Amino acid sequence: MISVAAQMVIQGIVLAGIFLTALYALLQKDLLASALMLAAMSLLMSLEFYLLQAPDVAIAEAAVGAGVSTLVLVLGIRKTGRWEE
Amino acid sequence: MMVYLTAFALIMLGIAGMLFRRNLLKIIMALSVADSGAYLLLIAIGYRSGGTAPILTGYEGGPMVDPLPQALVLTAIVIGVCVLIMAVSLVVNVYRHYGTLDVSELRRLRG
Amino acid sequence: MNTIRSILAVSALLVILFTFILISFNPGYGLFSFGHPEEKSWRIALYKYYIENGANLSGGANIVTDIVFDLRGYDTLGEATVLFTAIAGALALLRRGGAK
Amino acid sequence: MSHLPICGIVVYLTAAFLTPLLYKAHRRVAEGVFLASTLSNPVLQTLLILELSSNSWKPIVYTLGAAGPYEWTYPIRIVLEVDALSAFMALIVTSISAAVALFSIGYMEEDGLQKYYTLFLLLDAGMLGMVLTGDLFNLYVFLEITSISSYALVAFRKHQWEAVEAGMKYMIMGSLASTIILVSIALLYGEYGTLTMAQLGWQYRHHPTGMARVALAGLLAGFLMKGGIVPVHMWLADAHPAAPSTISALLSGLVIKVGIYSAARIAYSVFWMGTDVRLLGWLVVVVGAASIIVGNLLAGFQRDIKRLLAYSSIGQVGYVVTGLGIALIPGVNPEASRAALDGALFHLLNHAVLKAMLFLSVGAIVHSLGTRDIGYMGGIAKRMPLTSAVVLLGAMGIIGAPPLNGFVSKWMLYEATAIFNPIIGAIAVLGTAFSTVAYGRLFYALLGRESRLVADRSPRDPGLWMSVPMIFLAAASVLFGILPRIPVVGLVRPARAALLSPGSYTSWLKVAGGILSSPNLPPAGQPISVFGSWVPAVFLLVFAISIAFFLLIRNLSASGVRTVGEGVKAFLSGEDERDFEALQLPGTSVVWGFAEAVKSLVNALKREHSGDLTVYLFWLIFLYAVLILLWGGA
Repeated sequence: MISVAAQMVIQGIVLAGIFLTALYALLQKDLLASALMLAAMSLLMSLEFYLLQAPDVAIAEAAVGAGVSTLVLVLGIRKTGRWEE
Repeated sequence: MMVYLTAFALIMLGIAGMLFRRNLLKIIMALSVADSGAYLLLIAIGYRSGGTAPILTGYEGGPMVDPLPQALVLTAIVIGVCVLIMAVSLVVNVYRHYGTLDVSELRRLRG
Repeated sequence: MNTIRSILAVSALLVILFTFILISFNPGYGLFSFGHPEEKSWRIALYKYYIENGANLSGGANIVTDIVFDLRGYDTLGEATVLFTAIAGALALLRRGGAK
Repeated sequence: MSHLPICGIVVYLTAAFLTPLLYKAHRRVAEGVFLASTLSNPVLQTLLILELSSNSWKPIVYTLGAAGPYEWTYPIRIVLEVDALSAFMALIVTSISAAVALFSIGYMEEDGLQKYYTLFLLLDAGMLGMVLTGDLFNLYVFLEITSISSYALVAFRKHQWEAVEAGMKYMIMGSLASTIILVSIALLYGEYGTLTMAQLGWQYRHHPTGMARVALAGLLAGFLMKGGIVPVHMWLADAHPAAPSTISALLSGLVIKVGIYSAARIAYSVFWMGTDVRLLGWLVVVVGAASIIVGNLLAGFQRDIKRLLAYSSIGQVGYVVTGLGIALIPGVNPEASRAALDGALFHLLNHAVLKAMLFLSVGAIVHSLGTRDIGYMGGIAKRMPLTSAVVLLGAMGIIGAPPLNGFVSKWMLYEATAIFNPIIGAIAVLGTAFSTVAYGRLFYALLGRESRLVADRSPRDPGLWMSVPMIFLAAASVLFGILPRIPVVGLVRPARAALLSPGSYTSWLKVAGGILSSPNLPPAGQPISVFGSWVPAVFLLVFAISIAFFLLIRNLSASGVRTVGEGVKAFLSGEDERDFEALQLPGTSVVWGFAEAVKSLVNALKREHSGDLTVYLFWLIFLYAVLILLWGGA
């Protein structure tokens, strides 16, 4: 079992990562890059869910958030345009 | 505390993104960021410090985290993806008609 | 959006964010403190019931699964219906042709 | 335990899953299943109402998957809770959608029909689930079923840019509202640890906290948006006209009502008894009054007939919300608050009937003419007498002309608002004046001289499939107007009593062994007569005489067409007309002065409806912040 302090630090890093990836995804002009950033955010989210003792949700988030969502978004981007004017 | 803050920050970031970005796909991404914030909030509400995952296999006593929000989030994640699928298929249609995804071009209906 | 509206929007967002921070930090405001093992006195500890009896009721070792598929199975049915709706809707929107 | 509460939802869902499969085999079979499910559902809901009333309107609690909600001292499974209000709403939802379903068999002759039937049934299932459920998260799930199917149905005619744009805006706004609702549900769960609405109401009554109030602000903002209330109504005027007419009838008749129902259920049954809600009640009254003004006023300045009806929906729902808000405020004359609630609920029923009828009959006209511009509909009354009669009957009902049902409910609301506050009363009457202007133009347009387009197309009344539901709805409207006691005593008063006594909603809970007593019950209330001096026979006589006068004037007046001029301009829409020559209308411009008088206000309002999605989103967030500030922070 990891100590409480170590867990706090890990959580802090993961949470900061979630926020920064989300911010980067929304500020990015390249839609494909922001879709991939969202996938990264979803993976970090699922790590955070795992840390918060929710393994089922972590699996679902990794599969659905990082997998299906990204797939749908990338398909949408392919049908439209990659760059935000 | 940090988890709550991050959850609220994600919700606000998502809403701000919906308000200030002009590309429709970006607005949809912002929506899914706000949704993720809501999921994180639910999971954080269910967390009990020192609690273990609500699985009885190999359980040796001690506190457990609240399983109900986890069940709710499992449902909500799927619903979020459904919204995303609908939104993207609408966006494809918008692009077909307008040739752009800029919301400021998308205002033929007014008044 | 024009400037005034942007300022209003930002201030509305700040109001909401401030309220959220208030409710997650100020104990007097009706706080649910993060990860606190003790419940607030008025909060129903429904989850304790699930932990104690969930496995007996539906026979699975994973309580989340018990809740999803048995105790709140109706929500899962609703979720499946939402998925079905979304797919039917997407198919309707992406179908080829269409009248006229 | 009777399984009646779940039956309706199961029937809709089964049919929704079956239709696409059967459609592949044979189209008529799928249509048969579609019709059987929609037509049988009103019967089921009537049985449910009978069961409720035989048990003196005690709420029926149905637990899914087990015999009782209790295995502990708290309900641990999802419950459906049916009280008089839920059953009332369920009957409205199923009956109106049965009529619309019958109509759509003849109306929808387009590609992708099996998806249309499926989405239609899913929309019905979602709405029925929303009104019957007693669990907050389950409400959210059903809300999403309703919303997603309605997004798809609004954009169903994807080859038209209009449908796609409206669907996109509706979808983004609706999804943001859903997210706000989800966050609020999470906050409520975090505060009270339960999701059963009755339990939440009990908890809030005994331990009101600030966080629950913040959650209420979010829930209200979200559901008011789904109900199309000013200032978050902008999507409605785009989305309702763009959908196929049958869907417009469902959206305007039912979907917004279900949003209002959810807001009312949460405000009354969960939160009302906890604290003083004076400020909240006033806020609801103010947004309701604003809706009355904005909706009815802008309806008078539309060329597009379906857009006119959509704006009018905003106005009429404003009446409902105003009535609901008045009853929320404590210390109002109890007679007035009961009358307000009676009027609001009865108007909800009447508006559902009238708007469904209007959208269906207007849909038949639009279908045969191929245009939605009022200016080209001149003289269609001669070609399509039945349809036009239904349109005009519906218009009179919405205006509140005496022998029809709209009059009765509006009369109650006038009484209640006037006793409550003269200014709100004046606004209620003013809204009727505005809607008279809007629908008066319809009268002139339909009964006027024949336009070139009508002469070219020579439209006909629709066939039997489409006529029967229109006649059925029209008959209901006349019946409720002449014999208002039947629906009011049978349905509306029990529903009002259920809303006004949240104790009865939570009375089935047992807390710590005993059945819990419901504290602070307001008096259940003797039925009061709120009809004033309403004698239908006299009004029928007056009505007959005025029709005779109208015919007399019409035959005696000079014939002739004034095509160009100021009169035609204001008469149509208040906007500059593009092609005068194509318009052929009798130049009796009744609303010219009015249009000039309110022009600046209308232009300011129209500028605000700029079509910019981010502005619409801004208003939603703004409403949320205002609700939090006024109510959550208190």
